[in-house]
Amino acid sequence: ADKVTLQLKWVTQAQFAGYYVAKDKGFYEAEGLDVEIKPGGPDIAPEQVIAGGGADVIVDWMGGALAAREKGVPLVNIAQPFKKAGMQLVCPKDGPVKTEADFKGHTLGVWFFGNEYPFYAWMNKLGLKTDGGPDGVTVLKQSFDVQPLIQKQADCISVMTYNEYWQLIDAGYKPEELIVFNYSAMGNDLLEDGLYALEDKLKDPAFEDKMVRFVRASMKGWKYAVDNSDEAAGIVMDNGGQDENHQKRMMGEVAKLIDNADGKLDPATYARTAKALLDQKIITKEPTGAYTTAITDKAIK
Amino acid sequence: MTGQSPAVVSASKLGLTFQTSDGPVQALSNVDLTIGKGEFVSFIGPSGCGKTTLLRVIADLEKPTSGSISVNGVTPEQARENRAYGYVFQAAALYPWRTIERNVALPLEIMGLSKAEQAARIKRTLDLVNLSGFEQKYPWQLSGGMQQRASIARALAFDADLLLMDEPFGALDEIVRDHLNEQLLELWDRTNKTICFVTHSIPEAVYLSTRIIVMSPRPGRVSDVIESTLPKKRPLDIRETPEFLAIAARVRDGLRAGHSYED
Amino acid sequence: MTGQSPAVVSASKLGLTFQTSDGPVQALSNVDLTIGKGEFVSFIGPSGCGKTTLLRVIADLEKPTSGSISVNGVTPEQARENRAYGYVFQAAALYPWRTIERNVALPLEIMGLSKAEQAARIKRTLDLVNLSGFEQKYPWQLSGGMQQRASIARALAFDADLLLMDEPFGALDEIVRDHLNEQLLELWDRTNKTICFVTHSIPEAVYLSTRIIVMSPRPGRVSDVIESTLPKKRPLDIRETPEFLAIAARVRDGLRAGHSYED
Amino acid sequence: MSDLFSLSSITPRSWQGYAALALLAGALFSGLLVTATPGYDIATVALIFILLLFAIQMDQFPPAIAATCLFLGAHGAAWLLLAGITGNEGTARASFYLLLAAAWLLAWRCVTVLSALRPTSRWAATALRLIIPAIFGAWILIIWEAVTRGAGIPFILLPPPSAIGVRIANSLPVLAADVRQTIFKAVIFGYVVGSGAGFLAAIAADRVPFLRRGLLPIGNMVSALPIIGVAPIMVMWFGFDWQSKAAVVIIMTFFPMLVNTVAGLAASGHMERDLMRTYASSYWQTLFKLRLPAAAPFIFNALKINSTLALIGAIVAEFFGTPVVGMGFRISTEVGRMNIDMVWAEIAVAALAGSVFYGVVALFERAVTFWHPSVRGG
Amino acid sequence: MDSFRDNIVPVTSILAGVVVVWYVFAVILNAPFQRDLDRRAGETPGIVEFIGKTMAQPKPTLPAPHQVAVNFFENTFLRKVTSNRSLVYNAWVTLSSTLLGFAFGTALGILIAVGIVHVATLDRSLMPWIIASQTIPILAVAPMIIVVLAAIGVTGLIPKALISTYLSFFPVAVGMVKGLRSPELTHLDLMHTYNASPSQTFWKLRVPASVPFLFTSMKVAVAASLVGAIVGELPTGAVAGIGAKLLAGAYYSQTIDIWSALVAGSVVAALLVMVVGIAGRLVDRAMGGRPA
Ligand SMILES: Nc1ncnc2c1ncn2[C@@H]1O[C@H](COP(=O)(O)OP(=O)(O)OP(=O)(O)O)[C@@H](O)[C@H]1O
Ligand SMILES: Nc1ncnc2c1ncn2[C@@H]1O[C@H](COP(=O)(O)OP(=O)(O)OP(=O)(O)O)[C@@H](O)[C@H]1O
Ligand SMILES: [Mg+2]
Ligand SMILES: [Mg+2]
Repeated sequence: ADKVTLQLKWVTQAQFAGYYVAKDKGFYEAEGLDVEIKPGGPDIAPEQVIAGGGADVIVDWMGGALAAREKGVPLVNIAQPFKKAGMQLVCPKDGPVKTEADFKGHTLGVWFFGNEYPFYAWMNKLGLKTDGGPDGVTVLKQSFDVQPLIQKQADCISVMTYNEYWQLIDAGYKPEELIVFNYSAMGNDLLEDGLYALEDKLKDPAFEDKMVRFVRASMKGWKYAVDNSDEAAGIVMDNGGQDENHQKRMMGEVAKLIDNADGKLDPATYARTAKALLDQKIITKEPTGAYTTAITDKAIK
Repeated sequence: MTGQSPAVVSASKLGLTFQTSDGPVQALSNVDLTIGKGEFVSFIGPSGCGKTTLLRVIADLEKPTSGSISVNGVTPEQARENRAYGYVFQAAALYPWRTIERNVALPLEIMGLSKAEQAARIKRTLDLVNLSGFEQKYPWQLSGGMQQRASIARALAFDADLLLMDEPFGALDEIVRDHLNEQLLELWDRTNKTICFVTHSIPEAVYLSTRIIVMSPRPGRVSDVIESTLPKKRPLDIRETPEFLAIAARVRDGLRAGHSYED
Repeated sequence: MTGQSPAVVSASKLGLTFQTSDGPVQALSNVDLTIGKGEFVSFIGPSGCGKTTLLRVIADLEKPTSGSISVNGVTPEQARENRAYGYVFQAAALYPWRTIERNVALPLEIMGLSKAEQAARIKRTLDLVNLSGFEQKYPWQLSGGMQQRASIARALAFDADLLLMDEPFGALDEIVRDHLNEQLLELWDRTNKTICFVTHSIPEAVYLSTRIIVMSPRPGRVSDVIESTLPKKRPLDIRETPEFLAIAARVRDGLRAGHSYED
Repeated sequence: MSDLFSLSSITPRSWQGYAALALLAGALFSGLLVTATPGYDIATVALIFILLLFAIQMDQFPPAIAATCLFLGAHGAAWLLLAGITGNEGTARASFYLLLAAAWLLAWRCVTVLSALRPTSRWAATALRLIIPAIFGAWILIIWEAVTRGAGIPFILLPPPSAIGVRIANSLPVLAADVRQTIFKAVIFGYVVGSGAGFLAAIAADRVPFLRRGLLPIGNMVSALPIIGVAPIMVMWFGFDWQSKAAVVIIMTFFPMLVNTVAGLAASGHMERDLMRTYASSYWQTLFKLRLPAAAPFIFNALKINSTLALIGAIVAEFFGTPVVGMGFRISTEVGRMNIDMVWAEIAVAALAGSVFYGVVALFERAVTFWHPSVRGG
Repeated sequence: MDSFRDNIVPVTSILAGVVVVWYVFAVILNAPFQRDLDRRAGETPGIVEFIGKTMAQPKPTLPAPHQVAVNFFENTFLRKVTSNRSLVYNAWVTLSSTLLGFAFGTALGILIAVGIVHVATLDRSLMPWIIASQTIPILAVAPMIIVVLAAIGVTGLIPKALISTYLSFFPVAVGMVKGLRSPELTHLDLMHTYNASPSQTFWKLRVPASVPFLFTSMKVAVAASLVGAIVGELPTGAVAGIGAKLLAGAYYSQTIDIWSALVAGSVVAALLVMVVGIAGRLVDRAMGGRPA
């Protein structure tokens, strides 16, 4: 079987259920692939791993991938399983922030490590400065939990619909007590979990074929996971996920982001993402060749 | 206490045994001793017979394992806490991070003397041991004899009524030694201090002491006590008198008796 | 080199100045000296006159700042590398983590002697200094004099042709001292070693030496050289002979001249 | 080439010289740079050879001249090599590395010659103390530059030092703000309080036997509270600004100080302590006049170790919830943005700051423990 | 084991003190959130009930000691030691790379110290760069190191151990440079007169003289290497080990898990430091150390 190494963006959880299901259910094997899934974690940059030769294909967000592309790692989006973005900003209802207009002068929790682009794009749109001055907002680098809100260190924090949001609920907040700014709903979303490979390797037809089979099996995995979300959560647990209930809920939410996708990239969202990055000078020139539909076209026939 | 002349040191049946990994070492055994105020007592005896140990017991640096001892009528510990004595160790024990001057100042600082008083005492005692001009040197910049003199100066600056001196002049040449012997006698005469003095030199012991205690080893014990009949005023040339030589001969005999390989 | 009898130590115009933070200290100045094979040379002089420094220069532990010196016809450094001498320091310098036995073994280990040879030499030299029975003790379990004897044993075990001894018997009583003096003379006579010996005792210097070098301080220099006219075989009572006393008197005069406060 | 220089007339003075000569020969055989690599013409390559041979040959002269020539030869050759690779990244061949290694060996030889110098003037001694580590460091950078550029290592894995240098020059205001936040607030405060607390805890344990038995084992437990476990908790307790980072630094620096002070307090000699007893000196007098001076070498050990630990602690603590300024924040963020040159710029600044910090502590140490054999020379 | 008995009372009483303070802080720190909860739920509990609730939150700001104790107990004793959820298992995973890293680190530290003490070139050129190396924030470069190591085929225990090594060699190097230079000058002179070779002087004098410094440094180093092992677990995939537990706890704000992992780490640390301390005392005794 052909060996493929997949580097995830984060730790083992239902966010990546499709890949684990595809491996567990033998979808990869059926395509003649031997796939190794490497979990990520804080401070693991999948872009570095693939550049260092540690992976064949990575799960990454478009922002990070385009930035890396400009820095000389020619990443190409080969499939986009997540149609929508799961990121949102939430504020407690009894706090000072009720609408976008209230942001000024308040503290907002944001994830960094490449996940900050949508937020900055949004603030850019609202015309708010982010340097902590009185007529802007104070940005707090949030760690991977919801403590800043519970501790009242921030007035609003970032959460993923499928993950931290539920931690807030667990901590005792009721959904009706939270004001939610969802990036997708606002049309501010940038592309999240996609699959990326290196451009020069893709030129090799054998590798391209491998990727076609990989994407096909992965999307099959995703479909299965969406349809059997409890089982998928169980598979994730078997592979090192934590907290079964949480994984089940996450699977449910992730299913909404997949939204019956076939893995094809939506050029409009791509264009918006690229523009937002350009506007913030995360990248300096219009990227070209940063995605290909060739793989998905072949995979989904 | 002996009644009229108060005993400064009084020990009875004193014994001390060190526990070492290869068995106990009996350093002192059955030592009876009374030293009155104003006495100058020399301890002499073969190497390893317990002279240092006895001085350390008086100074409350070792606890006896048997018998009893009192210093100034109280326990050695209380006497130490009253700062009853100054001690000159067999090795100089100067602090390497202090200059000579500041080494001498050490006990004075601890007693909390004023700066002026400290300076005066330092000058006086360093003059006495002929170390003027070396105030600002560090111990490792001095010769062995100079280090020992600095440590004598330190003990003298402390100015306690009881002086415990463990071979203070061992590393000094005859001339300096004679000079310091005279100085010490003069100081003793003037201040009526009580002095316990360990030495290896028989003439020195005889010249200085009112009483000479000869010790012998294994186990360390007092083998002879010789009262000096010499007058209190002693010019250096007293050392040629027959009386002096007679005492010296007696000490030598006592000392020889303690040496196993001399029989 | 002096031609026929090869010079073991030969120094000319030797000088050494220490740089200290409060100015230079001239420890040796203009020292001329030749010591032939088989000589027993004593150095005597007031405390701080540079005796130790001179020995250290011979041993390549200090570098002279002027003049020249050779040991066994080569530089002190080469001589040291040939293990030409054994050194007894003024302080015992025993390693606290080694027992007495293993302290004496140290130079033998370094020379790479066999275990059996080591054991034999250790036994012999510890016997010589009368420390048998203390082989397994650590230095801090010994009295001051015993420590010094251990360090003498260590130097003797090394068995070099040149012995540099810096006040080896300073902390010993008269009886032990006499005993060790005899032993040392006997060893010297038997092995024809060359010995440089620092002492503060005039009788000791006269009793032991073929030549006595009197030094005086500030700056350290040779002020008198006294050839001994005593025969090579010296019973202890030679110290009562007029000849002996005459030499001793001359040494005492030389010594006294070096003491500033004696004038 | 070989008729230009008769190799046989060159007689090296050191094994580095011989090895360098061998490498030059190897470079000749493995094909000259010109034949394989763009960026090098005959003239450049000849110049490189001349420089290296010149350095080997001059080694036999008096140290000062030899060192100068070695310095010029090695660094001139390295400079030419690096200049040639510019614009041709990733094309280096074996001969490139062989020549680089030869130059490096000669630089090593240069350092050896310099180390053996015993300058008489104070000024020259100081200069030497700076030059020797500088050459060593320069070669770390040269080799790094040559390998990253020569082998064409992706920028986001390891950028060459030159790029990092440019980045530093262009980001001074940002770097300054980060240093202010991380070092001048968190590190210094945490270092002082943490070391102080460790010191006081050691004294307390020494003074009160009850505490000694109880506190030390618990002090040991603090030693391993890992930053990643503690940092989020500290953020919870002390907010996300520098105070929580300082708290992490306190925890990290506490233990080394505790352990070293305890060991140091046991280091004074028996006779020295007996002396204090004869003066009936109080606990505190003995402490200040004897035991602390005797403990100073140990305490300075802890201060030195802490000077670097504090920096690591503060930076790593900033990975977990911070305001958007600070060296740790910048590092973790810029990794995410693939601006690895910025990451290394921060690291370089951290290394510089840490070295200065350590150097200051070491200077204090020399001044305070001048009497210790390790300072007096040994 | 007299000393053991002597220690029990002080240790337990100080621990008891810590626990009391901990309870107080738990109530204080958890109170604001509890108040929020109650307010949102429209409840107004009495004081006692309120305090009880602050100590029973599922994700408290500061878990109460008994919450941690229960969690610690369950995860230590009630799980099979081979289970991924067992603290014993996770502690063992961390411990193994700690020990490996500590061994490497000590060896490397001593090696560097020996080099610095003996080779003038190294003394002058290496030390500044070693110091500089220590200021590199390890967590920042660890992922890169691990990527590079993985690329050349080194995975598993070694990368984590290398991070431990990196953190632990420095205290040893600094301490040993000091220790190896600490012999008395007369003791060095003595070796000099024997014309002892550098290696003889090293083994017979410098090493014994450096022992107090060595063991003190090793205590610091073993603690540092434990921290290194825990930190190293993050970028290496963090599947098992105390660091992984901490991280997993942190994702989901499971503060009780975090604290019990912290307690586990601390216990391991205290044990390691104690072992080094005991080793130090044994060596001291074997060297004829004089009782204080
Ligand atoms: N701390 C100790 N542990 C074990 N034995 C000891 C200790 N101190 C001294 N001794 C032993 O006690 C005996 C007496 O020692 P002490 O130091 O009192 O002798 P001393 O009379 O002062 O000899 P010297 O004239 O050589 O200084 C010796 O045999 C010595 O080995
Ligand atoms: N390391 C040093 N630094 C500065 N001065 C020193 C040093 N060593 C010795 N001296 C000085 O050199 C002079 C001679 O010292 P040395 O030790 O040779 O005297 P000595 O003759 O052995 O005296 P003693 O009989 O007291 O041992 C003294 O004045 C001393 O202060
Ligand atoms: Mg004694
Ligand atoms: Mg001397």
